[in-house]
Amino acid sequence: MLDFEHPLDDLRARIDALERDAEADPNSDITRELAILQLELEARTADLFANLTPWQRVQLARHPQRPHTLDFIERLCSEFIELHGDRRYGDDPAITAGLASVGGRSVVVAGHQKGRTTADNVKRNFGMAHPEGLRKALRLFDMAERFGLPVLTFLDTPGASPTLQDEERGQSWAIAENMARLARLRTPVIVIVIGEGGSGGALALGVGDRVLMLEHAVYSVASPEAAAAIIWRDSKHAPDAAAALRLTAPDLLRAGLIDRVVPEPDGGAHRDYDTAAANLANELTPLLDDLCAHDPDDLVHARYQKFRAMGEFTQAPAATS
Amino acid sequence: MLDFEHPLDDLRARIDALERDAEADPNSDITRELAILQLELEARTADLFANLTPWQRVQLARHPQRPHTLDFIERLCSEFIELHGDRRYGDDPAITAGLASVGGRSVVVAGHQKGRTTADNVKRNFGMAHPEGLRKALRLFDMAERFGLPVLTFLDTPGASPTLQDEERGQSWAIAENMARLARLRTPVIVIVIGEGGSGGALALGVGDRVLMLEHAVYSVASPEAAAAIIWRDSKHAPDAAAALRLTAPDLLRAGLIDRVVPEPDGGAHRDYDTAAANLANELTPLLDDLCAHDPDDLVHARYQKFRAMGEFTQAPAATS
Amino acid sequence: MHYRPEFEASLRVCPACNYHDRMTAAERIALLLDDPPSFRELDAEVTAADPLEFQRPSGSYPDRVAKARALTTRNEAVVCGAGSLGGRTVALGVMEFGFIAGSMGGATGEKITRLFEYALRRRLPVVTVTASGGARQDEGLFALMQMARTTAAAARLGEAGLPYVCVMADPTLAGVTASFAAVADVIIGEPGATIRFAGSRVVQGTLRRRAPVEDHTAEWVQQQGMIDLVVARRELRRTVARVIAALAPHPAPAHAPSPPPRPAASPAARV
Amino acid sequence: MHYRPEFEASLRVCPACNYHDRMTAAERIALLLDDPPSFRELDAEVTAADPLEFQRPSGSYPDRVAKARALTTRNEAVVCGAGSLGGRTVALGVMEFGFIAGSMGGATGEKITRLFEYALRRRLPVVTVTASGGARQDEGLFALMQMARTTAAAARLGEAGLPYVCVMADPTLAGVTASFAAVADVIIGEPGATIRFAGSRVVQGTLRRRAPVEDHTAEWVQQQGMIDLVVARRELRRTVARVIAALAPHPAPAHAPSPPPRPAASPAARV
Ligand SMILES: [Zn+2]
Ligand SMILES: [Zn+2]
Repeated sequence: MLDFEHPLDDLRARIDALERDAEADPNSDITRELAILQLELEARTADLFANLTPWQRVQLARHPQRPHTLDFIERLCSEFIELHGDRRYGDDPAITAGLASVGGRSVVVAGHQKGRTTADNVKRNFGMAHPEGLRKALRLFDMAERFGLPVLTFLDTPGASPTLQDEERGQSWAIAENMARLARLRTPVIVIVIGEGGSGGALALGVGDRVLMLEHAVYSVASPEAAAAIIWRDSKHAPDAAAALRLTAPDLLRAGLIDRVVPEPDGGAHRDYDTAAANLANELTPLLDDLCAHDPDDLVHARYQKFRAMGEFTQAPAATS
Repeated sequence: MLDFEHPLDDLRARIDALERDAEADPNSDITRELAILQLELEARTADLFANLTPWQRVQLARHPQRPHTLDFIERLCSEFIELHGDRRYGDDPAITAGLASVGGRSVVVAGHQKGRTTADNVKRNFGMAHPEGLRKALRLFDMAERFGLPVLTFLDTPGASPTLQDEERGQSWAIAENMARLARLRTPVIVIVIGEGGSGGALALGVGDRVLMLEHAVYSVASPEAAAAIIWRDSKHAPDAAAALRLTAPDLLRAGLIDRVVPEPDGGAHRDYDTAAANLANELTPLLDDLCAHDPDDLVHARYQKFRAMGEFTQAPAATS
Repeated sequence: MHYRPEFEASLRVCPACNYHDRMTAAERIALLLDDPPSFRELDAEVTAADPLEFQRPSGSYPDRVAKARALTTRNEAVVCGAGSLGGRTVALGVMEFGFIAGSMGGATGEKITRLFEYALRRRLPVVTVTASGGARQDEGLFALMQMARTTAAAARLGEAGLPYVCVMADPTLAGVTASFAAVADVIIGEPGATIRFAGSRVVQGTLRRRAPVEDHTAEWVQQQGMIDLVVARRELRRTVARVIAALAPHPAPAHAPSPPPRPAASPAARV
Repeated sequence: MHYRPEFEASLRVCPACNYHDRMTAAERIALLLDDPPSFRELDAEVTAADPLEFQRPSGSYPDRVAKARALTTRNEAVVCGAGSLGGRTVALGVMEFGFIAGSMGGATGEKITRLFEYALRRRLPVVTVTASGGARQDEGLFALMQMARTTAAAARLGEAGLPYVCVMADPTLAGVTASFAAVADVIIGEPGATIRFAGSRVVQGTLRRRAPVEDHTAEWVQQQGMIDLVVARRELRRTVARVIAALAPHPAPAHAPSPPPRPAASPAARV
């Protein structure tokens, strides 16, 4: 339970108690009381979520119960065969990748994979990919192109793993090579930011024909904590940094950096995985149909132009130069 | 000095002594005696080298003073820029690779690199490539294709490095990927076996449009020692294995597995690097001119057919199957 | 095919410890292909020549081949053909370990190369099952070159957008691991199978970084990032079928290509 | 250019210990291009917008940009143009570390992207010199996207068979290392330059396997297999020229394309 959700706790507790009472005494009539409480919960939830601060969204995006890549794959795909390894160095559990079927269509999927338990998170390095994880995804991107399969990527990472060992195996090179490959891939690529889109580690899976973003996901050049440490010299200013960075889905849609905000169920995706996945499927299916109808040359050209346009600039007075 | 070269030792010593005497006493006339001795040395060298056993050729191919890849590059190329690293894991000194110019033509070169001193040999792992060395070569093969440069490879290795660490980084996968890439490379590839062509580690650089082989180089499915251990259960039978494996340049030319034998100077390449390199250059220059005039599609097709034809088989009586 | 009833029960897998015993090519084919058996063999008559006139102390190479033929009733260390897998026609090459340790010589390489070429012509997916000690010494450099030619043939399949799945069975070693096996799009290992590059050489390994499983087993090789999956025999057919369906969602109409006629004695035979 | 006499003597390299001090973009350009100076700058007027209306406690982003412009007499953290290198026209992009730590924002990315596109149109090789702290925080996700767009632009160059050489100077960090710098065909590091992905984060490294040189220096990064060469400043021009000559043996006729006219105010400018 996140701090800002506490105002709803009391209501939820009263509803639970009422339902327990009714179970104990089947003759009691709680229908009316329950309906009132539920209406109030809905209203207050809607109110709370309509006015989330950026920092609250960061917390939602990182919610320990938030659905992760595998949770979405499970619900979106009728078949999933996870494939392993980069054929060079290792297999990285921080990246999940494989072959799947979405609405009867074969696709390649790849995403950052966070754990839910501590042990699982240690194994998965909290979703922070090693170079070999990004290279596993790269291998599957190549496979997608070879067989003409569209690619779906799921972004959910605090960033790429930054240790000395990751530097030794060329973390920067892995990120750059993935971006270059995705930019030129001759098959449709759809990017979905499902939780935390953190920095270059996210962007290594983030170059696509369309970028969708879940309503409460965030996507940022740096974590609010890191930005606060740089800008305010104090990571306690993370909430300020979160606001300043404009990292929420609605902000990024306005900025033209993403294409679509996918609505989450009331109270956030972590309260209802199935609805979260169904909302995503609603967007995904027509998008796949549309993109798969395009010529590869056109796709690659349009993808280049799409990212080509990202970046504001202006003209200095000629005297300065 | 190899064992079988000893019969020439005495003659060489007498020539040296005569020359020293003449230096000490400028008035002495040794012209005639020297001429006789030198003629005899030439005759006996020619005789010895005309009747080398396969095992003697193995020893020559492994001669510590034999010219290695860098010795040939130095003499064949007017420019050489060594490039480093596979951009994934490391830089392997057992493989030398880079950009060079041969007869005014830009080429990509890659070869196994043995050392001459013990320290150098340890650093270069006796020319036994690690996976990252083969992947450095692979990166340069890709570069050659991108820029339409022909590739020259130099084979001189006992085999690929076989340790547990090499297995961990996918030695088999590195060899196979290199062969696959060379087989389909859309630019000319010329392979030169300069010393020891040992097993899969050699073949990882060995798939080309033409395969040249120095006169006393050897090329084999396994080292004679390893084959003897398997076949005779005793590596002392290496000379027998060397004969049975048909690993000499003339044998392989007859078998159709190589295209050309490049003559070595009298007494072997280790006695005269410059002549060895000049003989190779004589073959190489017209070959490069020829291959560079071909269409990439035709090159790839002909290369496929060339290796496609390597392998004898017969038809069993239908009853057996 | 006649083995079917007995391995149907056990699949040669120990119910107690999951040990996967080696299988013959015939058992493999029955394991992988749909019921009823649909296998049509190709190039069954191709067998080894003796390009080096190779003699071991124990006898000539042709003697070894003759013994292997008698032992296995096969003419070579690989059995190739076409059949239905998951309702779709595939080209299938299965190595016969009983035939000179599944070693790869010129005839073996010829059959594997022809299989890839056959698949290319008919636009079929390819499945191989490897079980091999590596290159066949008795054919010298001819044997080594089989690595190049089978790998080159496999590479053309990928360029044509046709899927290739390799199942690495016990043991997959040296010249087979390092050639057409390693370049498959998807690689599946059998539980416990030894998969490695170096054959019998002594390997001085001290560093054990990430390995809670035994070195050089399929499980270990998967941890090293080299194979995609380790799949129990009971699940193998289903998994291979799913992979092929995922990679080639729009196949040439299933069942349509009738089982290929055995080709006439190949004019490519050189001996 | 006006620095030329003094660095000609020292190149900002300590004769005692070979320490390579940082250089301005102008010094770099003079170091790399042939004599006489042939540099024609492109897009000099492109400068940062303020898409996030970003405020630091120390002031607004436009204030920072204004200070940087005053300090460097440049409008952005990269100087782009064309000139003669080894007798051949190249497109050259040199980062100006003095401009907000060489950080990459939308205008920086725009200039770098235009440079690659310019080279593509005229079929010129590209040389970049990087010196950067990474993405410019003040532009939020706009800054991150510069990694994607500059990398995509570089990738098109390779497809067209045009060579791209990157010189990584001190420091090359984070969002620049991990984008257009890393995808160069040939990468040259300057002696002692810090080259790394992780910026100021605390990194707990214990394993020191192969490193007789200090972590994250160009020499160390070369040992890890990530860059091709470490080249002293005195040799830099010659080495870059040799690499380009080797990769593009048959250039568009040298000297032929006259120095490009500065383009009119770009219609692509969005602010
Ligand atoms: Zn058991
Ligand atoms: Zn000093």
